[in-house]
Amino acid sequence: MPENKNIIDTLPGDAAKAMYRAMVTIRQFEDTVYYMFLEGKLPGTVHLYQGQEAVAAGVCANLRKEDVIFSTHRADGHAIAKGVSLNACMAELFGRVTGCCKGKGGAMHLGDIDAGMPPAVAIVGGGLPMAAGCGLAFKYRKQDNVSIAFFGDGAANEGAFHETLNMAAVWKLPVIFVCENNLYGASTHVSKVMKVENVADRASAYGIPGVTVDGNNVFEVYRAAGEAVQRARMGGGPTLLECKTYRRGGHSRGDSNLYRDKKEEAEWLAKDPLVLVREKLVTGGIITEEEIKNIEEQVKAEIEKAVKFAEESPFPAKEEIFKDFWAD
Amino acid sequence: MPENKNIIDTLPGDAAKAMYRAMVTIRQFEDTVYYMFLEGKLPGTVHLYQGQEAVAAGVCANLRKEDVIFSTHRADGHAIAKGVSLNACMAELFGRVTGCCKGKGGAMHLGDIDAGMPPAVAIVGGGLPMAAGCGLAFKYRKQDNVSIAFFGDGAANEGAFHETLNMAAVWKLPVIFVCENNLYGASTHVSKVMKVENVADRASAYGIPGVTVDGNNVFEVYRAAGEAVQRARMGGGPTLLECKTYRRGGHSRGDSNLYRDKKEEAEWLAKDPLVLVREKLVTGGIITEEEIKNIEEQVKAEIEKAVKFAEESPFPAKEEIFKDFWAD
Amino acid sequence: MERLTIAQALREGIREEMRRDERVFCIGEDIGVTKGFGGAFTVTLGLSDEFGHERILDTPISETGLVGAAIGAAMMGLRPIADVQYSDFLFCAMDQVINQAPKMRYMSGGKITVPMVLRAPVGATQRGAQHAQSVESYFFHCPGWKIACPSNAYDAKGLLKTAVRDDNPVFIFEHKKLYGAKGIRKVSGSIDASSDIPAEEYLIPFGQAKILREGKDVTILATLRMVYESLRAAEELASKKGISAEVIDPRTLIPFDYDTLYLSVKKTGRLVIVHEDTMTGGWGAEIAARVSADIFDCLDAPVTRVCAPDTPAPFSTPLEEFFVPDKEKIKEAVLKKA
Amino acid sequence: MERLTIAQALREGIREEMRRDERVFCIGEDIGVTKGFGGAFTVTLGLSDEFGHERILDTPISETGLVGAAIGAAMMGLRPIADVQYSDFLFCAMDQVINQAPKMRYMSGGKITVPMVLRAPVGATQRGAQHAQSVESYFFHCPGWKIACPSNAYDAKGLLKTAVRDDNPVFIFEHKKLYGAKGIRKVSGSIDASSDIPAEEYLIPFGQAKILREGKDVTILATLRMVYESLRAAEELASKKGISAEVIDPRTLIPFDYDTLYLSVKKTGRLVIVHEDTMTGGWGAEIAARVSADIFDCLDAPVTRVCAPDTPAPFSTPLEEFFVPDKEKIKEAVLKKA
Ligand SMILES: Cc1ncc(C[n+]2csc(CCOP(=O)(O)OP(=O)(O)O)c2C)c(N)n1
Ligand SMILES: Cc1ncc(C[n+]2csc(CCOP(=O)(O)OP(=O)(O)O)c2C)c(N)n1
Ligand SMILES: [Mg+2]
Ligand SMILES: [Mg+2]
Repeated sequence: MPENKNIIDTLPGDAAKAMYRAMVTIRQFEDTVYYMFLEGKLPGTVHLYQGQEAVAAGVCANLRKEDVIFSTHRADGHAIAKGVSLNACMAELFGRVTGCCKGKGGAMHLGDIDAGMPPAVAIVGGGLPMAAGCGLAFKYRKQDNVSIAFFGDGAANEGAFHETLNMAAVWKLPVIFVCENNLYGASTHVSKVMKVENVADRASAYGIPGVTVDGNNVFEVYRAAGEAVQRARMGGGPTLLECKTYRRGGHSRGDSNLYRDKKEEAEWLAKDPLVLVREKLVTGGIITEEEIKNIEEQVKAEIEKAVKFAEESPFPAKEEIFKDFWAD
Repeated sequence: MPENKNIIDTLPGDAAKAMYRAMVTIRQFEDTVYYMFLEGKLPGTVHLYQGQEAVAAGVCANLRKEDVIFSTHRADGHAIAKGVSLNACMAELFGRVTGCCKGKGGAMHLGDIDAGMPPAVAIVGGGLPMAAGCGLAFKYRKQDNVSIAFFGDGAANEGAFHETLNMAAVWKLPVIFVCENNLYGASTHVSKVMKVENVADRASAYGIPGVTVDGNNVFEVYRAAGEAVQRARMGGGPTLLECKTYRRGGHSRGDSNLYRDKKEEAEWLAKDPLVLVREKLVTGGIITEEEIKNIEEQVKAEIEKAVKFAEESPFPAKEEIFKDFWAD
Repeated sequence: MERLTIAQALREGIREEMRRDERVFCIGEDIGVTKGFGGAFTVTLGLSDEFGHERILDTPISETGLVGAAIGAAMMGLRPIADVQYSDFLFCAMDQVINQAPKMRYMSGGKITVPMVLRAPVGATQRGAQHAQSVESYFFHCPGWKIACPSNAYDAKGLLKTAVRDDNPVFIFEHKKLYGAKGIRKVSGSIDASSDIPAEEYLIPFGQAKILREGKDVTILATLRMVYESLRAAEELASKKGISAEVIDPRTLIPFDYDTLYLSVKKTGRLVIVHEDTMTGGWGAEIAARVSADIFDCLDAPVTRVCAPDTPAPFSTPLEEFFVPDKEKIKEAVLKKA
Repeated sequence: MERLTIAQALREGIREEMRRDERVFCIGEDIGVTKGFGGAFTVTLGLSDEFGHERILDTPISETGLVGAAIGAAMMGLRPIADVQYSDFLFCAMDQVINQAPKMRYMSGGKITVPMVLRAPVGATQRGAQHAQSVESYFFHCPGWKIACPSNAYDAKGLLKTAVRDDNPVFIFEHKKLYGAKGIRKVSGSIDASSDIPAEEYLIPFGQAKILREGKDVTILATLRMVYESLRAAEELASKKGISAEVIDPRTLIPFDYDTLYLSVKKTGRLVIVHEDTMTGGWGAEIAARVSADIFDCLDAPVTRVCAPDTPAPFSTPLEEFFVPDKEKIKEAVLKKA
């Protein structure tokens, strides 16, 4: 994974700052969600995104509003990066009627099609075929939009992965398959369930480009995703883009990662994508310490607002259970 | 696909003759079945194996009775090569109670576990996971047997293919995945549904050996399968073995292959595996013209006997419908 | 007016909808191959000549992939007509069919629609247990799918066109022995289900049962091929036993026209439900349970069901014939309770 | 005698069977990872320490693969206990579950057996539509599976051990809110379903319902979590309304103990069926249909069902609480017909 030294220089400062801000927002959002969850304010479970922020931010910085992303059980980062409202996300986690799915979807189904994100799919691998269908629709209508399928290393062993990549390849669909390889599917290390080193090595089975990048480096992700998006928009078909990254927290809820190798953990936790990006932006003179502080404070305020919004929002009324079901 | 000039020499003459005999049996069996089908004597449909005889014969010549094969809708050749009784096969096609599945399985589910072949699986790709499970059982019990999964090019696009090859690879199961690439899945040419040239190219996605051979050359199949079987028996794990071949007849029933390119068809039909093997055996001095004639006549008699057996066998009684269902 | 088989009528229905609406397209295995079969039962035969291969889209043998692609395309505003060659293969796509398509709108809080049609042939045709199932009941149980099951060409076309225009996912279960496919794709034991198809366009609303034969002594509710067995049974009951049976084809299972059924049962006091699917947990159980609960007092006898026995489908001809309900078994059921 | 939760009782049952019979092994995702969870609900926690990773086999996230592997291994004489983390994921393995496992013996003419156990957690736990389904009815409809659904630790252990020794494929549906998992795997809203487990070995035969509470005015049939709601409803009906309700837990759905149920309904004249699954086409419909047909004359009132509404499971807590049947709805159903 050679680092492109120039990416920050060639990147418009605004874009870099926007990515940074997205990452900060995700981090703070997730920290807050975890706190809320421990406080017993959130129902069900959470699958948090701390540590993987560079992937969502780097990929989505290449997207237009009309491009569409498909997400997973670990949806918060994708939703935020794609521009789903923080208020609506937070309210959904709280199960309120003001949530992006009116409280009917929940933590594993965040999404807002108006922001280019249908409800996240909590069946591992289950979102991929639909992402291809979305790409098919773009191609059918001759739109130069792209469809993004986010998924994990674990999902790469599902049959749906295989069928979808093959279909997308054969039909040259404008789909980017973004594998967030955080080395674990729940508690299972990737090396126990896959003999190849990289998920991207599987691209060759479908005759499409496969790229592996440092998923903790937002600029690398941004560039690689940009190339893939560009190719897809031009009719060049799909790409399998693997971003190597790491969860800072547990798989879900109170998981404390006991099954993780401590050396591996220490190494990866040292590579915090937020620290990395901040360093590079400051060193590169793109951003000042003061701007950083400002962004952090603005984001903090936004998230506090979102929590307030969620907490003050009503739960759906019981009759709501029968609504939004049949279309007519 | 370089041909190993020595294979015939190193092969015991008996083994070569046995393979030849198996191929002749399959060809005559299938020709007869087709005739019976056109005569209206067989219910349902048929998926015939003419043209692919070298695959079943070449693979199964490496197997012991206790090794197990999993087959598909196109099952006759596999059943015969594995040693399921001709009488029982034919009777099954006729739906008689003397059939290898007592008339309950049928043409797409031929098999006899006593000969190392469970009922063929008519769901494309559906047999692969069970073949892995069989390999798992061998490994679990530390037996040096192998499990063979026969399947088509079309099946290589099913999710079950992907999940199974990955599992078998990770667990180093003694399974040989034998893809009979006859260039078509029903009416669909492989090039329309797969961007890679060879199905075996997909082996790299699982970190296992992938081999492509001329599936119309029984000696090549025999050798490649032998290597894979040997590796599997020794604990070396699975192999994806692709045999390039061609159906001489239609996909099923009255299909007349109108969708096939005539040049492609002519080229492949010229490479009749039976003609090829006969030539080589005669040239190599393994077999005489007379022996060939003898074999053909013996086989003819056997198949006539099988037809007679089937036709004279009774249909199952109606009460049979409730039997052989629950085990107790 | 033209006499068409179900396969032809479906083809004309698809053609009309594809001409009318550019968003409509077909996706499936072997459906548009040049000089191919036009799908397993000729329904899409020739359509790629008119619409091209982008709108009659052949897929790899990847049921999860193709059904999921249809769902995704539908979510983005296209109106796919997907098909699997035999309904048994739906189980290969079941996550998409159960967990995704029928839940996506609800999970989105009503923001998304999934206007897709999924066609699937059912019924036993001497091909053994994996090509014989009548699978309607599995989907009948899953909230979110509408389900049509036409028994004749007229209904097939009208229901298909309605399905294509519906904003919900709709299943169309078609019976292999009713297609009327000719030539090499003909299925033995086929029944003539052709109809006179009007030249003018027509649609058939969902949830409207059809009374195929009026009667006063017993109501027989049946779908697909069982409609024909029921009609034959009714004729023989009338001519030989003086029993007047009313035969009702619900045409759609979801929504289900309880009104028409209840009116009939209130008149006859008796109900026999017939489906080719196995009995336990089949859709007939739901109808029987509802009738028994909702119009309990109008029943002169318990509701009876005539269904396949609870086993896999056997291959052998006499066994399969015994497996599939027929007019004799229907007559028996009527006579037993009469 | 030891007080165990369902998760613990299942673990002990598995441990005993694995000690007894070398052919028994477990296969699933995250079931044996060192320092891991012991499966999604701790059932296999610690077992790999005793039996090693070959017998507590962790798999890739490949439901078709792992269920198919279990089937293949079972066909070859092993006795796998497979699990999927949530029953919703069964749909990813559905071809193997519907087309293969329950048909293989029949298709072989009785030569093959498929002695496998498939464990699957059901029930809504505030995780949205794809982690909430009670899927028993899909498999209830498929001939070839036996189905157990234990509501307490005693039954869980006894039924599991019977399942392992059965030569047919057996489903065990376990309710997430009944496991009694502690610590980080605890599910909120859990109910205490623990039991005193005898030190001696015991098995519970399939097809034997348990009368949990005797009564004479109405019979309530319920499984899994609904057993507890029914018992509470029965208590309140007794104390507040003077209605004496008999509560029956069938413990297995296939085979189903019609004898015990019919005896009860003959006594009470009334039946309320409760399941957490959605109503239409649920297993309750079959029971209602049979009761209504078989003991038609013994019913003083139509059979009533209390089930989830026919929608996907909503996420929001008050909606989910409304979605899942509870004692209030059961009481209402009893009172309505009383
Ligand atoms: C089909 C299916 N199987 C299993 C699960 C349970 N499950 C939820 S997340 C998860 C791990 C997923 O791993 P990966 O794809 O790497 O994503 P990550 O959680 O690491 O982001 C599992 C097994 C599921 N939701 N769906
Ligand atoms: C899951 C599934 N999808 C579709 C079919 C219908 N079908 C039967 S054979 C066949 C073609 C299979 O092609 P291939 O795997 O190449 O095997 P071949 O027929 O060439 O031997 C198809 C599509 C099926 N039986 N199962
Ligand atoms: Mg992961
Ligand atoms: Mg083929």
